[in-house]
Amino acid sequence: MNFQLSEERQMMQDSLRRFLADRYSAAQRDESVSNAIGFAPQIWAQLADLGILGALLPEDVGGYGGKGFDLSTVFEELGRAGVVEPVLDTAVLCGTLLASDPQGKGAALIEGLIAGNVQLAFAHGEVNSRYERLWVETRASAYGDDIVLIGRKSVVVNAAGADHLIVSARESGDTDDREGLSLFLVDTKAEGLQMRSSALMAGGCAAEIDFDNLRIPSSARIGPAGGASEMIEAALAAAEVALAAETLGAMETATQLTMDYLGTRQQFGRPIGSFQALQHRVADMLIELEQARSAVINAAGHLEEQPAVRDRHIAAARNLIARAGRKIAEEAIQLHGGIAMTAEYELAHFAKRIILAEHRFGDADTQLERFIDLSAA
Amino acid sequence: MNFQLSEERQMMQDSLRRFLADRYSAAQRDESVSNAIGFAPQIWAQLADLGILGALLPEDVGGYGGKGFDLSTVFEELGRAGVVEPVLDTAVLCGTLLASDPQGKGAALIEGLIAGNVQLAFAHGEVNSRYERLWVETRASAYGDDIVLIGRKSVVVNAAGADHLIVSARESGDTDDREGLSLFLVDTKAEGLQMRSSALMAGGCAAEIDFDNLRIPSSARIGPAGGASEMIEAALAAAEVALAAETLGAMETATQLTMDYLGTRQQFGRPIGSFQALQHRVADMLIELEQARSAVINAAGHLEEQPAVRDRHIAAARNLIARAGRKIAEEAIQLHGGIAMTAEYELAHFAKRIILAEHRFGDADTQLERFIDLSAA
Amino acid sequence: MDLNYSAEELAFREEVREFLREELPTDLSDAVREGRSIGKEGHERWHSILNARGWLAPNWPRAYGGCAWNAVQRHIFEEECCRAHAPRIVPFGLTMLGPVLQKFGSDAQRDYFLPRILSGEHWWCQGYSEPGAGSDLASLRTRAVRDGDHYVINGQKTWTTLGQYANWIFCLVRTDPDAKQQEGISFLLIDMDTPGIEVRPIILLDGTHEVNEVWFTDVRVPVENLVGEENQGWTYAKYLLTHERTNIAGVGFSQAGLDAVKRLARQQMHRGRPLAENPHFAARLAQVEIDLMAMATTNLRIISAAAAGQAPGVESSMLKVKGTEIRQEINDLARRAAGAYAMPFASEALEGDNSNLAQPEGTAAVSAQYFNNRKLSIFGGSNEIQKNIIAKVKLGGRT
Amino acid sequence: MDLNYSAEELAFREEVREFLREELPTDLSDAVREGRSIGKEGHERWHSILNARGWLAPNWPRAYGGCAWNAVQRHIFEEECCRAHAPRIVPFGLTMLGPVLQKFGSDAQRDYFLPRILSGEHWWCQGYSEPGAGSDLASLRTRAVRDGDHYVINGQKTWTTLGQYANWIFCLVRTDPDAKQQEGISFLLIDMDTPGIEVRPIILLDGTHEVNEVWFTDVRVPVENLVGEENQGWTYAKYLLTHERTNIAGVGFSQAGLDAVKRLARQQMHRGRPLAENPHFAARLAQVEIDLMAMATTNLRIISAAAAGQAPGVESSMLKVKGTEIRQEINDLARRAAGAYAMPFASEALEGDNSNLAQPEGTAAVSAQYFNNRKLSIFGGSNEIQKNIIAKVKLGGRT
Repeated sequence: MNFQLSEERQMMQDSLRRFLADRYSAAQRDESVSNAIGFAPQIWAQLADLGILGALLPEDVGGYGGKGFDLSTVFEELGRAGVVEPVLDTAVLCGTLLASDPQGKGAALIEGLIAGNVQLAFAHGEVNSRYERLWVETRASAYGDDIVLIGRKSVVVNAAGADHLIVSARESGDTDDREGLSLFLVDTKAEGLQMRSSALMAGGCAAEIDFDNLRIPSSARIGPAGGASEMIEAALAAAEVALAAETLGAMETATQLTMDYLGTRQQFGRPIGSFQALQHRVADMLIELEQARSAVINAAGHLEEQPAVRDRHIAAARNLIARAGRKIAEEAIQLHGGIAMTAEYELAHFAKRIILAEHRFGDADTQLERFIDLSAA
Repeated sequence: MNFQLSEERQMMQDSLRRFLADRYSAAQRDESVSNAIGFAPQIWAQLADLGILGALLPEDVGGYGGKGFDLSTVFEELGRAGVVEPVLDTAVLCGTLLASDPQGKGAALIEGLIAGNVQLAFAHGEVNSRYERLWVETRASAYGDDIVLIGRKSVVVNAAGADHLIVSARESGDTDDREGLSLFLVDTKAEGLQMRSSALMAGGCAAEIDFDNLRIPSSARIGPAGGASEMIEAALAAAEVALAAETLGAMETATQLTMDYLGTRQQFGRPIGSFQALQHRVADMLIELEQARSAVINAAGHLEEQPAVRDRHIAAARNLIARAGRKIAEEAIQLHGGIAMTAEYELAHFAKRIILAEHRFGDADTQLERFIDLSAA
Repeated sequence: MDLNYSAEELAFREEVREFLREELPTDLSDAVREGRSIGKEGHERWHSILNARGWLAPNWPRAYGGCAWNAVQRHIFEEECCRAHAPRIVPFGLTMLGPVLQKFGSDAQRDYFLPRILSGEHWWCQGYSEPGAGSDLASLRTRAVRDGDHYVINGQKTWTTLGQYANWIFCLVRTDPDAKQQEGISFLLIDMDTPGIEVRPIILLDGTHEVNEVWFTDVRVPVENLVGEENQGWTYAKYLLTHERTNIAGVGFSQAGLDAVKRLARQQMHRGRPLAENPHFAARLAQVEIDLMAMATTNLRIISAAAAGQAPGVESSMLKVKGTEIRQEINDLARRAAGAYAMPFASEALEGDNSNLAQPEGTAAVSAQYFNNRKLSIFGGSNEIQKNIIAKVKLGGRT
Repeated sequence: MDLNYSAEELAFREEVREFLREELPTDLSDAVREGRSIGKEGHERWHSILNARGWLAPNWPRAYGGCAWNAVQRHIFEEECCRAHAPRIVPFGLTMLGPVLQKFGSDAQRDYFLPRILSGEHWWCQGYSEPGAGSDLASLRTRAVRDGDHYVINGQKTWTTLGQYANWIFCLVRTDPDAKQQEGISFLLIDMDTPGIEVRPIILLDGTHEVNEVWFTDVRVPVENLVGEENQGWTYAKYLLTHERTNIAGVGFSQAGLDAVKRLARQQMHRGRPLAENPHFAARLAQVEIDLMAMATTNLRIISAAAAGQAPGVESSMLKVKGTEIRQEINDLARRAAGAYAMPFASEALEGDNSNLAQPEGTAAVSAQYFNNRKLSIFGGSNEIQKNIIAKVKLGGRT
């Protein structure tokens, strides 16, 4: 039993934290957010230079990490600094999908990804899928040697800035079957692809994407035909560990901002942090924060286990963080008072990151249902 | 719209409150609790003399009340004083069942009941019924002109002190059918009836009762053969309004004891009620208390409505009071500290009344499910 | 005890419903239902429709052009307006300043200002809060120094709601800097066209522009714009805050919000069934509905007592706390119901045009409303202040 | 980072499991699992079994007959004992007094008392709390006045757990009435057979007799029973309280409690299906299990740091709060699971014989345990005190 970071991860954490403290000011974040693609290309290049993208991928595809604790170490720091750049989408979600292709088709893309030259988005969720992982109505039909995609993908994060999409589509089976799902690499500028992009509340962009008889060669398929379910689940598991850690980081900052504010803000002639009712609420926030930290450790530490064990711990962590996150975000706002309601004050950004994280891959209730199902199995 | 008690109910409330303040001391309650039948006969006689039992029954059977607000007025006072006498079982549950017999078979019993000379218990719940209202496995089979009862009833409150039981049993149909249920009046000393009585945690007694081929004449049937479901539901509805009001009364006392204690108990050199963290928790208790009061008003005010409307408001009230009651009982104990853990201090009794009320007729979750079902209908 | 409305009350409700059916413009009710801003024009249009009917000032005496409705009637009116998705009445002139002028203003002030509030010629805003004095109003620092027959004002107000639309502002200013906290404060009426006033927007965390800072630099205000007596402003401010507390429970808003969540939960699909059928979501929804049913009755109890002449006590603090908790919980359910569609920041949807949005109906504004309504437990006397009040009143003699 | 036990730790766990399989009497584990008291005899029997193996004092140095286990080993031992439903080790002599004597006692005290704690000849109880000094220990008033080579004690202690079984008591007494609160307190060892001591039972709200009042009237205690220096008792008391805090999270108790609730929920039927399948009950159960999984890791993190030599800081206060919340929530679920069978007060079931009870297995003690364990957040430094500590440490520099 050992809860120390390895020396390599400790170094990575230190250098990333230093970089973000130096370069990722509130002004830089505003610039990233206001960009039409939802992030700042120069920050992306610097993250790549720092080796952060490579650290999220395994050695056999040219990375130098990719384990649960690599993800949690990097994303906790990204969350602490409120980074909006699409590391989760390009490097974790799509990087993991490409890296798990047994034919290694994505090798060139991964190389570009690690170097910071490629942006990707996973076009998977749909209007009726809600948070179900394998609920796919988009169809992929063979047409000679080609494949034709018909369907609509919803809230595809980072689509506007992406060079390619990885699209899930069904080659056979019913809407929620495990079998029949495939993945396809699609150029975002392809004909037959219609994209309506929108900024996200917590930074970044997402798009609604319609595939209107989009035609691609069958060589665009990644992974086995009709057998992509396990790849998808593994990539989502990695993304959930990353997101949980990112949210933990944002919760740390929200709590820290609150403690700082309570120490400086005067009311009725004394710092408001001297009021016992507020002190006890800060104590509760700190307790929840420790719970969230342990939940992330549990999830990261089980990422390499077999799927049922892995997903049970991830569901547990995400459920806990959804609850603890809501509590911390709402209490941070309330304990600040009016200033927390302004866009200008940094807390607003962290509160949005925390709350809206619950809307990716499954909210508290969905995660609880998963946990119950996986515990019974 | 009018939230004033009528003059008659106001007088009844005043006289009952005065009586209980004078006669129902903690010592009297201890005496009631330690009696083998779970109550004190002389208190029962005095409640009857005061007209409290008659106030719970309608005029057409010799009472002078029986409406929702009669029940809520009486039971709020009983709850405030922590009364353990089985008014709910004898007068409300069994009284309502007898009063709703279209043939008026129970007239003599009701007369005795109002006069304070009869004790009754409703033998209805079973090992597997949990809180389902019509889940009855006990069978009633015709045997010539007689009826034979076979089965077991669970946690029959007031059985040890009762002269008669009203027993629900199935003459036909499956375990949870609406049709096929009948009610029978059974002498507690009848042959073939085995009773194991136990004290209840919050005062009073209950028994496990086995019917081993107990033989009764078919004239013992109350209400229509196989058609007692609506009578049962109506009696349970009245009992739930009474129990909700009783719990409200106990919550009032628990809150009042807590406020008194916070004002007198000194720690760190000042009354503990001057600590802001505790003040805010008292404020929350008071807010929940007002919510509970309104919930009781809603339930009582809809008791005479059609069953679906009636039961929806009752489920709402009981769910809210289960939640608010738990909060108030636990906070009252916590804010008191050690003294609340002792049997000697009065709060213990009120906390037990509040918490264990949730275990009659349906806990918070069961009531919520009922509310959802009735809202969808 | 009777939970039902009387025949007169039912008749009144029918009258209100008919009015709303006939007179409420659908573009306004659509915008309100979808959580979009209706802008200055929308507010003014709705005010003038109400004014034409004589219903713009439910709580004013008839002598000043009000309805003189009792508490139950006002409740019915508010409930029906919420149910019909009518815009709320902008409260600063009508609910806040009006009663203060009626009770403490001079005849000249009443004659001049009250009709202009009704006509819409004056759009009032509120100059109470200051930076550094949030819930602690008495510590305000904006100075007013007498200079001949003017006061000269210097200082800064903040959280001034809809100040960008206003042409008048009522302010609490410090006229005696040596007096103790609540003393030495005066209540002034200030024309916002006076030189030296600057309004700066505060953008809220959901991107909206609702509130402002108002800066005063050597602003000269005629002494006849003083309400009541100099240094007695705190008395008038407290009176105003009491009146602000009508409809503090927000039952109508919560009811409308709950209906919207239910609609959304019936549309959103989860594992091929409507989300409304998911037991966990259904449980959350049922629980808040149960809480709201009880609070609605608490609200009616207090209204009924008020209509019978009783002054509301600490109960209004209880309603503020529970009412905001319920509204915020409903906002939380709305964002949950929207699933991934809670993520996009469809700011254009808040301002009117959502034709190019691909989001399912009813999902565009859920996150913005969730974040925006965190203010409910902060502004208007934070919930912590309300709990202080409750504890002080209830434990008061003892601690 | 590695969440798994090392090979050595796994081997140790196996050794503990084997010991428990072979040596733990089933009548004792049955009683613990069913929430029944095992009485004085049961405790003494289990202590002597542990002592025979040399495992009665996990935290004592070997020199005094302890195991000198590190924090991880102690955790494994406690976890396995809970899982096997072993009785808890009565802590007063072993966990509390022992370390104080080892650090601050005289050689004579160590030689005399420590072996008798292990052998069971002395059953210790604790004289800390007083009426009027609950969480505010420093305000205690029991007086010890020097008279020749004795102290004469007058006063009253309360909440003395299992004092009815004890023959020795360690007490905090005031030796200098003029000193400030925490000063002027001394730490005395008192033979309970001394004339003038009276033990009065306190019956708890669940009907059990766990705690007592201890009254002192002119009780003469030899001065050699003073631990350390006069008026320095507060230092030793604080040291003791730190040691009391091992296993503060109660992970093992919670785990055993959760398993019991699951068993019960599989047995209890609801609408013809096991209660465990009801989505609302399943959700409550899953939520507390998730909380417990996280807290178990927090606990291991702190234990791991302690094994590496770091002193636990404010984290133990956090574990106290969260740990008691989780245990109480599990007790609440147990009473819910029992349905109407939570109502009977089967007091005989708590003391041993439940043969004439008609209740389903596992339901007899649920209410008593629910009420009894409300103490967890009150005793041992109330959760409010813990939150004060957390805020003081974390906000300390700022407020």
